Amino acid sequence: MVEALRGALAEEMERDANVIVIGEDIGRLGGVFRVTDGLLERFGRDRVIDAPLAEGGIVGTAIGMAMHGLRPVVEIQFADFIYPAFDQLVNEAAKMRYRSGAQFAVPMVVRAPAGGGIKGGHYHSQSPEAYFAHTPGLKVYYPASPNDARAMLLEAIRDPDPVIFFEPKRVYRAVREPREDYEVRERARILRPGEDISCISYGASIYECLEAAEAAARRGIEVEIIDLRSLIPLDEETLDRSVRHTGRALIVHEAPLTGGYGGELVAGIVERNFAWLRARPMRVAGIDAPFPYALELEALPSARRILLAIEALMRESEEALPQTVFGDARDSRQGGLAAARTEDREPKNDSGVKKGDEDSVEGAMEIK
Amino acid sequence: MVEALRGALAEEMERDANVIVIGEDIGRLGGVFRVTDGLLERFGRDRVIDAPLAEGGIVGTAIGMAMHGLRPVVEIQFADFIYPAFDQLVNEAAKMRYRSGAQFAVPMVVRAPAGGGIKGGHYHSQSPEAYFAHTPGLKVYYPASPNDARAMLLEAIRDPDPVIFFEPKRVYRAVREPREDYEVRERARILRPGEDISCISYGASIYECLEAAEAAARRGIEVEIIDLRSLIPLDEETLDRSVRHTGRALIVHEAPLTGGYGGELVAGIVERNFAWLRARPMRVAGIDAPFPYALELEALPSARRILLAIEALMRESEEALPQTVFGDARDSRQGGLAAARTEDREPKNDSGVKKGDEDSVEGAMEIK
Amino acid sequence: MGGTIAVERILGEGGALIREPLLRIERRFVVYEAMLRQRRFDTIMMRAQRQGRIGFHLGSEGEEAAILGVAEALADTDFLVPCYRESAALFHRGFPIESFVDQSVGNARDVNRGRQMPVHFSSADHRCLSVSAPIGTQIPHAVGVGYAAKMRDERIAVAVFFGDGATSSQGFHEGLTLAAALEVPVVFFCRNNRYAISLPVEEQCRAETLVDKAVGYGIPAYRVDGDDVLAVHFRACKALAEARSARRPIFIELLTYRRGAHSSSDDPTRYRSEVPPRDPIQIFRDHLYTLEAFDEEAIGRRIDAFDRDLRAMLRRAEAAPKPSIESIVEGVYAKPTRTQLRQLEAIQAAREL
Amino acid sequence: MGGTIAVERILGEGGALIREPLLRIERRFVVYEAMLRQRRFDTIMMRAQRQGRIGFHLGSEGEEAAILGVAEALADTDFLVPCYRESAALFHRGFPIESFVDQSVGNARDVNRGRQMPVHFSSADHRCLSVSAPIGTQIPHAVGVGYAAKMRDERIAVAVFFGDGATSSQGFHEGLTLAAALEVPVVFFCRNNRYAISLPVEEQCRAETLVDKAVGYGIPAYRVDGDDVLAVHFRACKALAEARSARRPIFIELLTYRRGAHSSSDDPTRYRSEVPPRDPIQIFRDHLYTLEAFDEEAIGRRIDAFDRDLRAMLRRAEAAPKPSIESIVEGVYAKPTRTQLRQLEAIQAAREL
Ligand SMILES: Cc1ncc(C[n+]2csc(CCOP(=O)(O)OP(=O)(O)O)c2C)c(N)n1
Ligand SMILES: Cc1ncc(C[n+]2csc(CCOP(=O)(O)OP(=O)(O)O)c2C)c(N)n1
Ligand SMILES: [Mg+2]
Ligand SMILES: [Mg+2]
Repeated sequence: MVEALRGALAEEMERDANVIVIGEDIGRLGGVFRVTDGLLERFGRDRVIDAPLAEGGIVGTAIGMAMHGLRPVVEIQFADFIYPAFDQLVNEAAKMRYRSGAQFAVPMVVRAPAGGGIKGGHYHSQSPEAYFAHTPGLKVYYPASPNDARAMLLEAIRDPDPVIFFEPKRVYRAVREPREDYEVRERARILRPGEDISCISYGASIYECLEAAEAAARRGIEVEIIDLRSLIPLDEETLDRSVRHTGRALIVHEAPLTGGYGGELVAGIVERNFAWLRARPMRVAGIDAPFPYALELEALPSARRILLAIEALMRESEEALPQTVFGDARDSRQGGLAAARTEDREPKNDSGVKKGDEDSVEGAMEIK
Repeated sequence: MVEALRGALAEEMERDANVIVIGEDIGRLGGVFRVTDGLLERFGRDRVIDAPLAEGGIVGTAIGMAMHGLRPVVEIQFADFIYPAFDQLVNEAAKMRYRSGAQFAVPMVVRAPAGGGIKGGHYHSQSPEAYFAHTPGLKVYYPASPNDARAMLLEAIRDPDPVIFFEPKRVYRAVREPREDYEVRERARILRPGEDISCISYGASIYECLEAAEAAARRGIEVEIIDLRSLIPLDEETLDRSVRHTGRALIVHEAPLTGGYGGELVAGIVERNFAWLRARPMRVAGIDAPFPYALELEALPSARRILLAIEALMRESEEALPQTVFGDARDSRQGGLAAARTEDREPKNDSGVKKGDEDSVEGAMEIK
Repeated sequence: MGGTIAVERILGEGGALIREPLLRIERRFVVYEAMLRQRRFDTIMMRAQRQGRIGFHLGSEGEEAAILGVAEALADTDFLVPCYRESAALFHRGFPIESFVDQSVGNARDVNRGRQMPVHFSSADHRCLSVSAPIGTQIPHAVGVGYAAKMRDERIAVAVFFGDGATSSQGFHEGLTLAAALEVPVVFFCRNNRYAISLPVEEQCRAETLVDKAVGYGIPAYRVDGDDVLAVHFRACKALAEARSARRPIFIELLTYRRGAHSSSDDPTRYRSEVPPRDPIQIFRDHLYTLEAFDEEAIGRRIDAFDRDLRAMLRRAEAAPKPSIESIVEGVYAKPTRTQLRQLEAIQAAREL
Repeated sequence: MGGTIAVERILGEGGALIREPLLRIERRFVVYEAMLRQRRFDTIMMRAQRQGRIGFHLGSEGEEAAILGVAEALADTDFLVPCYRESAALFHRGFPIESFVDQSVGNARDVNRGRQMPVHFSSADHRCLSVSAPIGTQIPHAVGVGYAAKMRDERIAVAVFFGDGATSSQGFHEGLTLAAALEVPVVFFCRNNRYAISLPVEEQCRAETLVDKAVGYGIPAYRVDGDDVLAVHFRACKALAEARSARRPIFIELLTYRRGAHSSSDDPTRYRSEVPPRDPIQIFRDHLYTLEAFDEEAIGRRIDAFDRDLRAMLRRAEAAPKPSIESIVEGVYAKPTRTQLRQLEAIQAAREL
């Protein structure tokens, strides 16, 4: 993914002289993850700015740049260090267009490597996307694959609004795929079609979901995997179509459960698709704790935990409603729902889940 | 409410010499809302600190104070100005106990007037509680009444963990009630019992909910109103008991809908009480926009919008499931659920909703 | 140390000039009139606030020289990055006062579409960034605008304003740090009006002067008597010219005094009782009296006319329609989200209830 | 301006003393040995990291004089508020190196219970606050601890460390602002090792020196040759004593050089190639050679023994059990939440799969 991001930056800087990159250690060092490697030599110091250690100043300066014609792409060294820029992002960038009656806009991208799995402990593992998803005026992208990263970064740079662009750092070197150019346009993507459960995720967790789905498939459960890609705006259609088809929703993310974006996803899904649900939606998320070091794999939503949830979801919807003590309730409800959904389930071609279409990349990615 | 808060501060400062207050304009001026009025004269400059304009520094300093035996109570002049302290709150205060293996703790309270309704526009109206509710290690309190504010502030100061304490500024002067001393202990409170809908809210919105409930009652709909009081930790029992009783949940908050704490509440309610739900839970929230000035009353979750949601919730659960095109689904599902819930609904004394007990303050508060 | 930097002055005792100003005589009358107009403006707006006709006002009583001295020195192509107290500077660039009044009322004609509190103005047409309440956040924006101008090879300067209290903020530190590192054509005007709401500057900062702070960033700094409009104009001209040509940041502390309340929400009697220094309008007037062409009466008539005009503007602004309900979700993003559209529907439904 | 503040030195050419140090002769050997031990420690830990035995290390090669000169000056009752590069100071206060090794491995014996990355130490017993990665955040904490000590009438000082890069951070600006306003007994030790990862200090800050920054806060400042352990110790003693008695902040820039990589994740050949200055260990050794009692061989033997000990510690640390699964949710709050307990259950169930 690193190469895909670097390629997108270089391509867009070549195409548009107003694009500049700014961040800590992004010039001479090429970024701690080398995403900006070679850009300094190619585009010079004026457009590749090694900034002082001041995230708020970097983002604040980028806002000013964006207000006068540049297209700044900020690198925050780790998403964990984005908080000194929180005020600038939440109170300034997010509100600029609205508060000025669209006299000013902030076409800025803030890239930040996020997520765990690299033994980074508290401060090199965080997934702060929910903070930004709750901030009207900000867009939040979170690509999971190299080609998505490439396409989405190009789109983010060209977007008239500020985009917080999280990069799953665990995937930086782990995932490679042959380059392909396509548009993402803030649409979710069905990575794997399935009949039984809609598993919705983003970022590195996608790969855990895929692994869990394989295991589930061996047990006869077909999990449809949806990679949101864009959290804000949210592609409700793809979600709703899938959930109405499967009747079961499972949300997976690395960020702590409580108050995470998963809550919003569940709430929205339930609000929009209550009648189609065969079981309570479930969430598998990071633990409600600072990201731990020694036990980081336990803290993360692993394929195992996802698989357990998949099984629970099937079990509950087919055998019993959760926590209920009323036998009649389960039965009649299930009967009712099962009946209700027959119509929807049978004509699979209408379900909107086109198997094998260009949005389905099953197997195309390999985790290294 | 201002007097209740001031009284609690004075009382606790009297009782415990380690309690200090720090913030902008809190000394000579007594705070822009006068919550700290008179404290400087009474407790002196060492314990009532008029701080420079640096929220991050104020909170960071308070963290250090708390780590060496003091009990600092920070005032952030408006919740909208808490973001410069975001890094200190989220990366430092929240993680201190955990990361140090409980060698250090941060018994600190950060008070912040929050919410709209005073014509404050973008920067004197925000409700940022969801950011903190998503931060493991922080507690989030949000009292709605003077006596709750008093009790909860005392408990927050004595708490060993950092507490973000939002005060609904719209209520500061509007609501008065005879002083009563009791314990809150992070429990939700049923402000008004009801059979039909569990309406869950906190902060100033509570009063809109009460107003809507009155109107609904006139139409024969009995809305149970739950004031969360403590968002983190969350009193799941009270919520679940109520939702299982009514089968319908409505969440109301001022913060923008998307990614708000309402999403978490809906997700949790659905996860824990799916079998008991007669209708999709609904949310009435602030608009997904920076808090506007001229149209602030439209942006807020008003009694009218709540009433519409109440009616929709009743209609949908009794007449039709939302967005469904399958007649049989609605019917069989409703039948099933109705059957399921008979047992739960009938013996009202077991429902946990004790009418008229000391937790029910119906009518005790008056809005001025 | 900074404390030894002398305070620059041009206006001496009895209106005599200590050194030759850069402001031509005809323009002195214009600037004086702008100062008077601003004073009248603030008085009327503050009264309108007291009467409940507008929700909030924040004036610049006593700081007109500091603000207008700079405004007069700006070229039209320069950027103005205001704090919140510099409406006079925006008016001086030709922004219609009626537009400010519309903004204060929050009606449909407001360029900000009624979304911001009064006094949170902005005007892209006048190269004036958007006022926001959080203190100090505009300082890095100015740096960014300056950098963009430099990259685009525009020979312009950026003037950013902030208060003494703002020097404690993150935006100040980060803005000055970035400005020095990126070598931008930005002039930092620190209006030291001696108070951050109730906190005297001595308690904000223990350095002898605020220009001491510039030292730590390696940014050249000047102290100017902010109540001496000719001195402010002089130093601002020099600094802006240097910023435009040498493309580097300069820091200027303008020593002044906030004569009024912090804003319409404030009651300064709670925290101060000292006798204010001499009014900058009086100080300038002493000088204008020494000039033959000074026609005080004509100016007075125009100010009275302005007074009437302003009252009419207020009436018109109040009579103007409120912003449309759609404006509540428009423009958060270039394109509204589905959730926003659903919310708009719910709001409309509630309205019709 | 600050640039004119002379750099303090005690060690001259060939180990001669320019002025009388405060460090007694016996203690010089102790400090020297601590410097050598730290160098050995970093070497072994860095190697352990390369071998994959620990996940991360961050050493202090070249900065031992700056760190240990201060550590030696601290009283046991003083607080140490570290950045991340000052493990030597913690060891000097008696913190067992084995405990650091346990922390680096993240085993069940780690006082932090395996929750933080290596090098993120803490020890309440040694009055050493908890290292966190975000730069500069510890600076206001030091101010708060100092204030608490003052309120409790303790005659102690707080020593807070941070790097040159950290002077651009919010914590620096806000910490120094608050320190000056609250008059706290805090000594700010800025280890200017000339780099913030890859960025040379000249590009972080355009002031001539970093002590220039202290001027803006009204905090007295000193520049010391940080490679001269006697000079560091001298100034640290004076400053800490003054902080304890006069209860006011003092700023000290320690001029040094980061000889190694920023951390085990860094490759400095990508961004620098200059010849490093002379090694502070060599500089100090020159002086010790002039002292009769200097028994280099005995020290060498003890360092070799330490080397063996450290390897054994590593082996023991690796053999020790991992933290319990419960530790994953314990201690976030004084009392775990229901959600946390449910999550713990889910994790346990997944483990048993
Ligand atoms: C981040 C932030 N904190 C607090 C406030 C509340 N507040 C508004 S103005 C002000 C004082 C500003 O003082 P100064 O910078 O000297 O400007 P002046 O009003 O004197 O022109 C404060 C504390 C704010 N607007 N933003
Ligand atoms: C807020 C924040 N931004 C970025 C980083 C990444 N980072 C870690 S160390 C460092 C450089 C620190 O330099 P300096 O303060 O000089 O300390 P030194 O490492 O040289 O001792 C950076 C940028 C961080 N840890 N925290
Ligand atoms: Mg001021
Ligand atoms: Mg350094």
